[in-house]
Amino acid sequence: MSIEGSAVVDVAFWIVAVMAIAAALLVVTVRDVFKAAAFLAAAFLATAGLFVLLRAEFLAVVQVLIYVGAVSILIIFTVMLVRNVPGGNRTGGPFYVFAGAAAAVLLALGIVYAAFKTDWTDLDQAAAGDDRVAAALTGQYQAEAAPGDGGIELIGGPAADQETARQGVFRRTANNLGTLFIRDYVLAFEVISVVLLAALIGALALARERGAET
Amino acid sequence: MTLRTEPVTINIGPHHPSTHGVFRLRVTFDGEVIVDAEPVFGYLHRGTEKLAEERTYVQFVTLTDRMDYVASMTNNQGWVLAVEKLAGITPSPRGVWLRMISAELQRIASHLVAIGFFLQDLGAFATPLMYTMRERERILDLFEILCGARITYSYMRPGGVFQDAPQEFWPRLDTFLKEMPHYVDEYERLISGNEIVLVRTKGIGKVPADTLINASASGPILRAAGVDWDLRKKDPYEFYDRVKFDLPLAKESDNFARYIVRIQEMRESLKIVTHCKEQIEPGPVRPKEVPFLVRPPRGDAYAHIEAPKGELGYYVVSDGSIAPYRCHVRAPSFINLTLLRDMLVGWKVADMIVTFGSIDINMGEVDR
Amino acid sequence: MTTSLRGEQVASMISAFAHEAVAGHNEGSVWVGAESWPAVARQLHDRPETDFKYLSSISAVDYIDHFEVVYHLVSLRHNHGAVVKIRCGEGRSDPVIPSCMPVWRGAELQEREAYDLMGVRFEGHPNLKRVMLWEGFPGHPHRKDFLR
Amino acid sequence: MTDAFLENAFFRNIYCNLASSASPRCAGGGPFGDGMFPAGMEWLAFLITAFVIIFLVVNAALLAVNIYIWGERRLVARLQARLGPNRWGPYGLLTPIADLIKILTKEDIVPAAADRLVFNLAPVLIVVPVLLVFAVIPFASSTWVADLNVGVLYIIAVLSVGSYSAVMAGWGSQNRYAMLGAFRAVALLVSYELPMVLALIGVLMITGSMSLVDVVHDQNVPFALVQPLGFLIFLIGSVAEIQRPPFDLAEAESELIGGYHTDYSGIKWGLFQAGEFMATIASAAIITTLFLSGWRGWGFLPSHIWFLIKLVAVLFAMTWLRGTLPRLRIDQVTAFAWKGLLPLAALNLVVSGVLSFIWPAPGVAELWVMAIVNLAVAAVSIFTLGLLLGPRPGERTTPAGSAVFMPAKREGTA
Repeated sequence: MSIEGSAVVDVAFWIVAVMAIAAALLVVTVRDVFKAAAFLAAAFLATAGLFVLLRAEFLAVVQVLIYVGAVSILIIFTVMLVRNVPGGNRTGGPFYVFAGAAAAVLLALGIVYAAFKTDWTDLDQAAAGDDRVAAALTGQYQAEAAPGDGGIELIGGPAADQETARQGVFRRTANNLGTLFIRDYVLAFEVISVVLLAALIGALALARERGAET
Repeated sequence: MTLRTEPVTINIGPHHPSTHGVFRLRVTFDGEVIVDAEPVFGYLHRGTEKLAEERTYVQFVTLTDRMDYVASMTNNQGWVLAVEKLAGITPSPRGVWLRMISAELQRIASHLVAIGFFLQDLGAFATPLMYTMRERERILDLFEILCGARITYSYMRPGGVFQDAPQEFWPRLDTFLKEMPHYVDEYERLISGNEIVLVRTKGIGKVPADTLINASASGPILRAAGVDWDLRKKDPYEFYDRVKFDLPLAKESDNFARYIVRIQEMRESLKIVTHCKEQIEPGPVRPKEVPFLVRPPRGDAYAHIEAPKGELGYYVVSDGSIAPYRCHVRAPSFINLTLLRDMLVGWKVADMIVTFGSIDINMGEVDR
Repeated sequence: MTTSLRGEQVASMISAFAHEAVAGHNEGSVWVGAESWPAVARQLHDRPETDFKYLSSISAVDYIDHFEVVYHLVSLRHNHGAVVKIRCGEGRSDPVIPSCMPVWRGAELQEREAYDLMGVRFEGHPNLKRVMLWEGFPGHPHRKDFLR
Repeated sequence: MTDAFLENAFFRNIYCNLASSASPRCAGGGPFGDGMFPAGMEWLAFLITAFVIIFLVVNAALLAVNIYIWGERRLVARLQARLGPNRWGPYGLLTPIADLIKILTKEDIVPAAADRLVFNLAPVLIVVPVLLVFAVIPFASSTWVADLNVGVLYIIAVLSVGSYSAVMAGWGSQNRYAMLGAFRAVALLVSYELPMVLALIGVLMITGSMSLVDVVHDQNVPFALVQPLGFLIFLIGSVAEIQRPPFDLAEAESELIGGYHTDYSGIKWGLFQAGEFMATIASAAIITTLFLSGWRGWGFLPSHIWFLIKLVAVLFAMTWLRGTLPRLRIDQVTAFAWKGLLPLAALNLVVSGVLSFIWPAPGVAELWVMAIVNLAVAAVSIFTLGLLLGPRPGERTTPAGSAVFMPAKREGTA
């Protein structure tokens, strides 16, 4: 049997999941803004752990790199620049509580809807080692990648070695993602980069002190 | 819209690695930029001037050692010159030559310390400091041969010095004079062309020359601004009119100029020592007729010398007894700090340390 | 060689501003009254024939019945020097003398030192605080009557 | 997953001793005998093997830190014309142990104003990411802990977490020196991460894989030659990211006393020191693997030794930098990253892209051609950039007022 199906993964999942939820709860309950930001980073890290358990190493690493290594650090940096933080700065009244709660409920509803809408069967079966699904997955990816251009080459043919094929799909998440970004969703990708560029210029304009030459 | 950060006040010192002793600087930062700086002194105040009033003129020599403790010889020299001026003592020539030799060696040693710690303040991981300390050790060895002490020499007396240089001193001095220029070249190779040193020091800590004059700055700081003022040339005491040397000047008045002036002054000091060694004549090192208990007539006198850090002056008032009635020390380190705030405001934390190091102060002298 | 101006020379130069100026006997020293000191300082600094741009040293002396502040001035251009002595009034209760900081900034720390250790008050000094000792230290230790 | 691990000799040797010999993956058992566990207990074998390997790597890293501290102290002492530690053990080799005992027995001081949780967590956090880096380094031809398919990205991600320690130490101490140090640490990290990542993309373009095992395998010509610009940028970037001179601004002892670890004492301070030295070793290992062809060498020495030789060479270079160069100022450091390294990295990216477009799967000869082209590009671009960004005199941020400055009256006592 393989290690994926064993109790080790289950135990790891529960540890990571509990950590993620606990950290997320602490983010909103802890009074100290600095600690809240630190717990946010911890929540991001735990999410990265979940990605690892899902065999999405690329996503996990990117999660750490961007959310933990860059976004949270900048949040903490900003928190440190603003003085008198340890005293805490409580919510600004009932309006914010209600607005926040409403937003949270809406978000939760959306996630639950998406979870129920998604067809999880093929992923479940693939994880359980169902050869048929694995073959289907393999075929699907091969169909997406035009063969012969060096973009995606799976190890083995569609039906040659299902185990290797399934692993191949997971081993090459980066390549698959890259193909999807550059080929199928290139428009969205470029639009997002334009948005990011605009944000960057906006940030520069904000940060530039008026009248200062430097 | 402007983003404002709140200014923060930090105490640099008295226990800070780069304050060269127990100096304290209350600095207000806006981020990393200095908005305000105020020096606070007195952590090493021992009342030296008051102690002088209870000691004989010779006894006080030992206390002058403790003022600028990296340049004790020049402290001695200033004091004995003041006493000689006050009491009308003519020193014996050999004693004067020996005083000049030791004072110039002391200048080299002091500049070595200044450069070493200046680079240490720049963040060089002790390497230049170790190099300069290596040569300073040799000077201290020479002084040890001369008077038996390595830091607090008390070598000089009104009228000369207290003992002649032993025979083994001269060959050791010759070797030192022969090798030292190469070591100075080595510092220059290591430091002067270093790109990081250049970007960290050039143009930083600039003060115009007339401001420096108005603020009574003296020594290498003044000469780094292009002011041609060295008491050895302008008001020659001892036999400085009989030796040939140049006056290194720079005109940028920044931290690098102060460093380079010190480097060049070390070379000039070596020249002076060589000249002294050539001209020294045999004879007593101290006139026999000068009594041990000097009893100057009533009156006052002010003697100033070019100490390594600037103009070191002693104002002595005598009431005709064996102890000075009043002794005031014009300490170069102390007065050079007048302009510290001007040099610092607008620069960054790192520049502050470097500028402070470039002034080359000694807390023993500042606080006295 | 820095030549000392003779006391009479200095006295005659500044006689227009300080009629009470008295030449001393050594090192070209001259006594000036405390009241005329700011004008004298300005003149000594500005006039081309004196040109005392450099204030070398300020020393305060306790002469039991009065305090005296001694200024050593140097002209870098002419390479001559002068000594100006100022008596801070009679008695020892509250010696006051006008600050010369507007003329020479180099006086800033030296005046503070004289104030701290000798108790001479320099009127017009913008930041006359103790410099060596802490605020609240009783007395001025360089005075002759300071008891240990 | 298990299969991937079994390519690793390190793992296989331990695993196959434990797992059942009936297991198809370890036919014939391990080198020291048959499996200990019955069939179906492979997961336990896996766990035990994993823990054994983690234990070994962590302790090897700690031992390496001790040896490296000794080596650096001796080497710096030689650079500074002195002897260095030579009292404890042969050539002073036991000095780090003596230091450790001293540190362990020191009083553990927590400042009264400190945030205790953050303050105590910070020294732990500096060690963890650095240890994680060793997980993907191939130490020899078939010795590694994990062959991660996103290894290069993983290294960057894990190293970026390291700055949390500085930030938390600075914040937790509630000390202004520490806070300034933390600010500088973050500024440095944010500035240098980008050029470092861009520099690595050149390597990835040639290998086509982010796995470090593959990177070494494809490195028929050391990438330091094929990617000279990338190598230089990555070397400078790693020196900056681990905050060694001339980029040791975050703990600049002549300015900030100790920077973010000013308030630490005892073993917590020791952990910071160990973490920094370990980070140096980790960076040297990364550079060795990515740019100096890792464990590869000529046949007369085993691959472990080749890896070690290259590692020590990189460490020597880093120590040499430390012994020679003064520190830069914070604005100069960040300006160097943004104005100097980032354009160079972008240029390197373009040139490497064009070259990999011409030769998608380069052989040895093609790698040499690439090396020549890239060396020329590097020389020209560095020279041009040097002309553009040459040393300039410093600039004051705000005017300091009139020439004759009268200090304002201030409140408070001296």
